[in-house]
Amino acid sequence: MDGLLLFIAGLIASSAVAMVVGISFALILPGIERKVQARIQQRVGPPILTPGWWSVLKFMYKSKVEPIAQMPAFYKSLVLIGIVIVSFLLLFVTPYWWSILGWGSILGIAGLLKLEEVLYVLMGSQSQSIMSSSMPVPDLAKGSKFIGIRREFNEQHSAERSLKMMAIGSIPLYLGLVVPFIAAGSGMLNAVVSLQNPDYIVSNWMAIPIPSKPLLFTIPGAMGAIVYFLGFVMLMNEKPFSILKAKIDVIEGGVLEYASSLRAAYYLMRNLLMFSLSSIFNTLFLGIPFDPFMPSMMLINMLLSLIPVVSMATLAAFSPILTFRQIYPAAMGISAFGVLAMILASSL
Amino acid sequence: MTLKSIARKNAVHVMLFYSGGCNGCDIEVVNAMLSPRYDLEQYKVMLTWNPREADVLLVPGVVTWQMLEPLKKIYAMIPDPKAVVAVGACAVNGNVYKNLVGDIGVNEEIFAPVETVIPVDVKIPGCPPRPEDIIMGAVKGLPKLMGAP
Amino acid sequence: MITFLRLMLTGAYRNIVRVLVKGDRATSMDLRNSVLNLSVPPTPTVLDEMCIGCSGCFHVCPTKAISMVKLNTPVIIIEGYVKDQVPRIDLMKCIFCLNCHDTCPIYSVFGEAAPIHARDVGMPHMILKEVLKKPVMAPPETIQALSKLIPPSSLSLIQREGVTKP
Amino acid sequence: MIQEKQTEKKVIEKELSFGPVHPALVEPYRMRFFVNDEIVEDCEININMAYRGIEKLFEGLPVEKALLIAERVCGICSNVHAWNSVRVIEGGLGIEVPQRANYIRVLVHEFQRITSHLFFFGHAFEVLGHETFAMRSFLLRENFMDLLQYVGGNRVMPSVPIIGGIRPRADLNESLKKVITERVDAFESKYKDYLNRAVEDPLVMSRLSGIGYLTKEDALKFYATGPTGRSSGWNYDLRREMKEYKPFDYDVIVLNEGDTKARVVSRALEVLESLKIIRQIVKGLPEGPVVNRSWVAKKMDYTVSYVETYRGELMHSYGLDQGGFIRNYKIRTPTITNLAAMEQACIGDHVTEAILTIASCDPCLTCCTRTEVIANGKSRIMSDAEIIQRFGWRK
Ligand code: SF4
Ligand code: SF4
Ligand code: SF4
Ligand code: SF4
Ligand code: SF4
Ligand code: SF4
Ligand code: SF4
Repeated sequence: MDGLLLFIAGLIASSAVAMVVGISFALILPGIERKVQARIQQRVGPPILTPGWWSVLKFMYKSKVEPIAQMPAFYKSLVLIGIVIVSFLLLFVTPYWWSILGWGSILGIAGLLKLEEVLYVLMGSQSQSIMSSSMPVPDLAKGSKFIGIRREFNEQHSAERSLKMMAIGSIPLYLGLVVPFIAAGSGMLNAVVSLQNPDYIVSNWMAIPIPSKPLLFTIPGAMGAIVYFLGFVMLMNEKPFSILKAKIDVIEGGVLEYASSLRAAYYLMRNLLMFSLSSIFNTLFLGIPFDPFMPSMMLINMLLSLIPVVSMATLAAFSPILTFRQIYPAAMGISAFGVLAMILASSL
Repeated sequence: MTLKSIARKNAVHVMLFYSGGCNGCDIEVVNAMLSPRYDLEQYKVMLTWNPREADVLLVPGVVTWQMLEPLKKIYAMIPDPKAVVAVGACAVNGNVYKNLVGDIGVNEEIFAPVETVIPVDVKIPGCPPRPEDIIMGAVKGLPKLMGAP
Repeated sequence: MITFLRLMLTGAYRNIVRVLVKGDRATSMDLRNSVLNLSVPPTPTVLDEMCIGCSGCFHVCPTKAISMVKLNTPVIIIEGYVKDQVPRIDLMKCIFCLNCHDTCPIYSVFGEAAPIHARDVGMPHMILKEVLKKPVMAPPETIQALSKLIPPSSLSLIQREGVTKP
Repeated sequence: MIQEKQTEKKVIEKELSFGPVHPALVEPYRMRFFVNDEIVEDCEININMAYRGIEKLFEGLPVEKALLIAERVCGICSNVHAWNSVRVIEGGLGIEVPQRANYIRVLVHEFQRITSHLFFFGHAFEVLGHETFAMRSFLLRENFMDLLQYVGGNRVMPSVPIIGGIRPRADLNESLKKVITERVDAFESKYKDYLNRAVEDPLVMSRLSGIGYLTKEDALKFYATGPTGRSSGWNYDLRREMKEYKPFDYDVIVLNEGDTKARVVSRALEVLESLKIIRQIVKGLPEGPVVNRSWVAKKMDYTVSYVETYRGELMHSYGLDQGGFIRNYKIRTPTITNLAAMEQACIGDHVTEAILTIASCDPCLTCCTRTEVIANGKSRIMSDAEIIQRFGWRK
C-alpha cells in the first residue's frame, strides 16, 4: 500500500517537474531555431526569448476573439487536446511513466503521434479564415466559366494535404522510431534505455551514468536516427516538408484562426512537440532519458535535444518547400532506408 | 513595467496589407523585413500574414475601392490591442493620387488618407520612406501597444 | 555533382562560421544603433547654402507643406541682396510632386540642381555666387510665371546678374 | 481565355482562391485556381484591385507634371514610366535630347532592371519557400538601391528624366562614376557566387524545372513580351529598336525551353548583360549638357512611345491640347500582355507549383488596372449608367 502511494506521489512530482522544465525549455527552442537561421542569413535575428516566451506571453495578454470556424467550440478544443497529447508524449519519456499500463512503449508514443497528426486534419477542416475564399472581393462576376463550383477554403485544402502526409509522410518517423525497439528486442522504453545505458537503471539520483553503447554509433542506429530526424522534420511541418502549411498557398493551414490565448496554446503545442520529439530521440538513440529525478540525465537530455532542433533549423534555412512531386519519392526513399535500418537492427 | 507590457514590447507581429499604392512602399517594407541589411526581426518585430497573429497592421498606399472591404475586415480580425501604421505619403495624405488631379478635381477612386478608413496610430511620411524610417515607425507604434489594457 | 559537393563543403564551413561567430554579417550596425537610440537622421531636403530665399517654392506648393523660416543671421549673397529666410518642408503634408524643385529659380532659370528636393536634395556641387553669374537659360514664359511667385527683389537678383537669353 | 478548354469537357472539382491579401502576392490581385485533386485545370487572375484611376489623373495636367504621376504608376518600374512619359512628348514635338542625358537615362533604367530582377529572385525564392536565398537576393539588391539613391536621391523613385533630358540633380560626377564601377565589380563576383550556388542546389532545381511550360506559339498568341516571351524562344526585344540603346553592345538572352526554370535563368543572365551596359555607360559617358530646355509645350497629336522594360513592352501615349495640357493619357503595361500567358502556363501543375509559375512570369499588376467594371462589395457588373452615376466626373 505504502509502495503504491509513494509511487503515485513520485509520479505526480516527476510529472510536475517534467512539465515545468519541459515547457520552459521548449519555449526557448524556437528562439534558438530562429537565431541559427538568422545567422545563416547573415543578420542579427530576434533575441532568443522573443519567438517563444515573449510571443506566448503576449498572445496570452491579447483580448479574446471567437475564431471563425464551422464549430468554434470544437475548433478551440482541438489545440487544447493537442497540448494534452504532446504533454503525455513528453511524460512518456520520463521513467516514472514507463511502468504504467505499458504506456512507455512504442505503441504509446506512436499512438500519440498519430493522434497529433489527426489534429491537423481536423483543424484544417474546421477553420474558415478570412484569408481564403471568404475574402470580401468581388471576383465572382468576372465571367468565369466555372460558375457554381465548390469554393474551398485554403485550410480545407491544407487538411487534404495533411491526409496525404499522414498516409505517406509520417511513415519514416514510425520506422525510425521502431529501429531502437527492434534492436532492444522489446517494445518497452525501459529495455531500449537499459540496452544502451545499463548504468542508468541501477545508479542513484546524483550519478552521471554515461551510456556505454549508444545505438546512434551503430550502423542501423545511425540509419534509424537519420530516418527519425527526417520524420521529425515532416511531423513538425518544417521545410522542406512543410507543404501542408506552405506559406505561399495555404498560409498556415488549419491553425490560421487561432488568436490570442489559443494562439499562445498553439505555439506551446508546437514547441512542446518539438522538444518532446527531440527528447525521445535522445532517449531512443542515446539512452539518455528525460528523468526529472536525475538532474544530470535531464540536463544532458535537454542539451542534446538542441542538436535535432539546430539541424532542423539549418535544413529549413537551406531548402525550399517540396511539393508532392518530390515528397512522394523522397518519403519512399527514406522509408526504404528505414526498412533497411530495421532489418539491420534485428540482426544486432 | 508590468509583465504584460514587457511581453508586448518584446514580441511584435506585424502584418503587411497591400492596399493599392504604387508598390514602392510595399517593397520597401518587404525590404525592411527581408533584407539582412535592415533585418526587422532584430528589433523583435516579426512578419506574419495572419491577422489573427498580428499586432500591427502596416498599410502602405491609398485604399482602392476593391481593397476597402478587405482592409476593414482584416482590421476587425486583429485581436486587441492593435496599432495601424500608415506607411508613405499615399497613406498619410493621399499623395499625388488625391492632390494633383488635373481636370477631374477630386479623385473618387481612392480612399485616402488611410485615416478615413481605419484609425491610424503612426504615420510615416516619404514617397517611399526609407526602410529605416519604416523600422522607426514600427518601433514608434510600441507605446500604444504596451500601454493598452 | 562534384561542384555541388565542393559548394556544400565550403558552404558548410562558411555557415558554421556565420552561426558561431557572426561571420560576414550583413546587418548594418550603425543603423541598428541609430534605430535603438531613436536617432535615424532624416533625409536632407533643403540646401541652405544654395537657396536665395525667394519663397517661390513656398508659394507653389499645392499642399502648403513648405514654410519659410527666418535665418538667425541673414546672409549677404551679393551686395544689395540679403537672404533672410529659407524653406522647410513638412513631410507629413508633402505629396512629393516636386513642384517646389521644378519652380525654384536655381533649377528653372539656371538649370542647376535645385536647393530643394522633397526626397533628398543631395550634395551641393556649385557655389551660389557662381550660379547667379551664369546667363539666364530659361524661356521668358518661365520668368513670367516666376514673377508671380517670388518678390521683385529676388527676380531682379536673377535678371540683374544673369544675362537674359535672346 | 482558353476557349478550347471548354470543349474538352473537363470536370472540375473545386476552386481555390488566393488573395488579394496573401503572402505569395506582392500586390493586390486574386488568383483563382480550378483544380482536380491538386492539379490546376484552369486559372483566372483577377486584377484591377489596385485601380487608382491613374490614366484619368493625367487629364488636364501641364505636361511637365506627367512624368511625376507616371512615376507613381508603379514602384518597381518607376523610372521607366517617367522616362516613357517624357519620350512621348520628345517624339511628338521632336525635342532633341543631349547624348549625356540619354546615357544617364539608360544607366538608371539598367539599375532598375537589376533591382527589379533581383526583386524577382527574392520573390520567386520566397514563393519557393527558400527564405535564405530570398534574403540573399534582397541583400544583393541593396547595392543597386544604394546607387539609385546616390544618383536620384531616392531608392525607389529617383525622378531622373525630365522633358529634354534629366534632372541636374542626377548628373554623374567623377566620384560617383568611381563608386558605380566599384559597386558593379563587387556585385558581379558576389552575384556569380550566388548564381552558382542556386544553380547547383538540387532541391531548388527540382522545384523549378519541368513545370510551367509556355510554348512559343502560346507566347506569340498571348503576346507575352519581355523575358517571359524570350524564355519561350521568341526573340523579341525592343531595346534593339530604341535609339538610346544604339551605342551599347549587349546580348539579348533568348532561351527555348519555355519552362519556369528558363524564365528564372533568362533573368539571371539579363542581369549580367545589364552590368555590361552599365560599364559601357560609365566608361563612355559623353560630356555636355544634361538637359535641353529649349522647348515649349504646344498642341501635339496623339503620340505613342514604346520602351522595353524589365517585364516586357510598355506603351505610353497622349496628346496635348493648345495650352500644352495632357489629353487622353493611355498606358499599356507589360504585365497585362503577360497575364494570359501566365494563366496558360500554370495549367497542369500542382497548385504550389502553379503559384511559382505565375511568380516566374514576374507579375506586378499595379500598373495594369485601369478599367473597373465591378462595384465594390457587390459581385455584379455595373451598367454604364450606374458607373456614370457613381463616378460622375468621368464624363
Ligand atoms: S507613397 Fe509613394 S512610393 Fe509609397 S505607395 Fe505612394 S506613390 Fe508609391
Ligand atoms: S514636393 Fe512637397 S513640398 Fe514640394 S511642392 Fe510638392 S508637396 Fe510641396
Ligand atoms: S524656390 Fe528655391 S531659392 Fe527660392 S526659397 Fe525655395 S528653395 Fe530657396
Ligand atoms: S485597352 Fe487597356 S491599356 Fe489599352 S487603352 Fe484601354 S484600358 Fe488602357
Ligand atoms: S510591370 Fe507594371 S506593376 Fe510591374 S513593375 Fe512594371 S510598372 Fe510596376
Ligand atoms: S479586359 Fe479590361 S477589364 Fe477585363 S481584365 Fe483586361 S483590363 Fe481588366
Ligand atoms: S471611356 Fe471610360 S475608361 Fe475611357 S477615358 Fe472615358 S471614362 Fe475612362
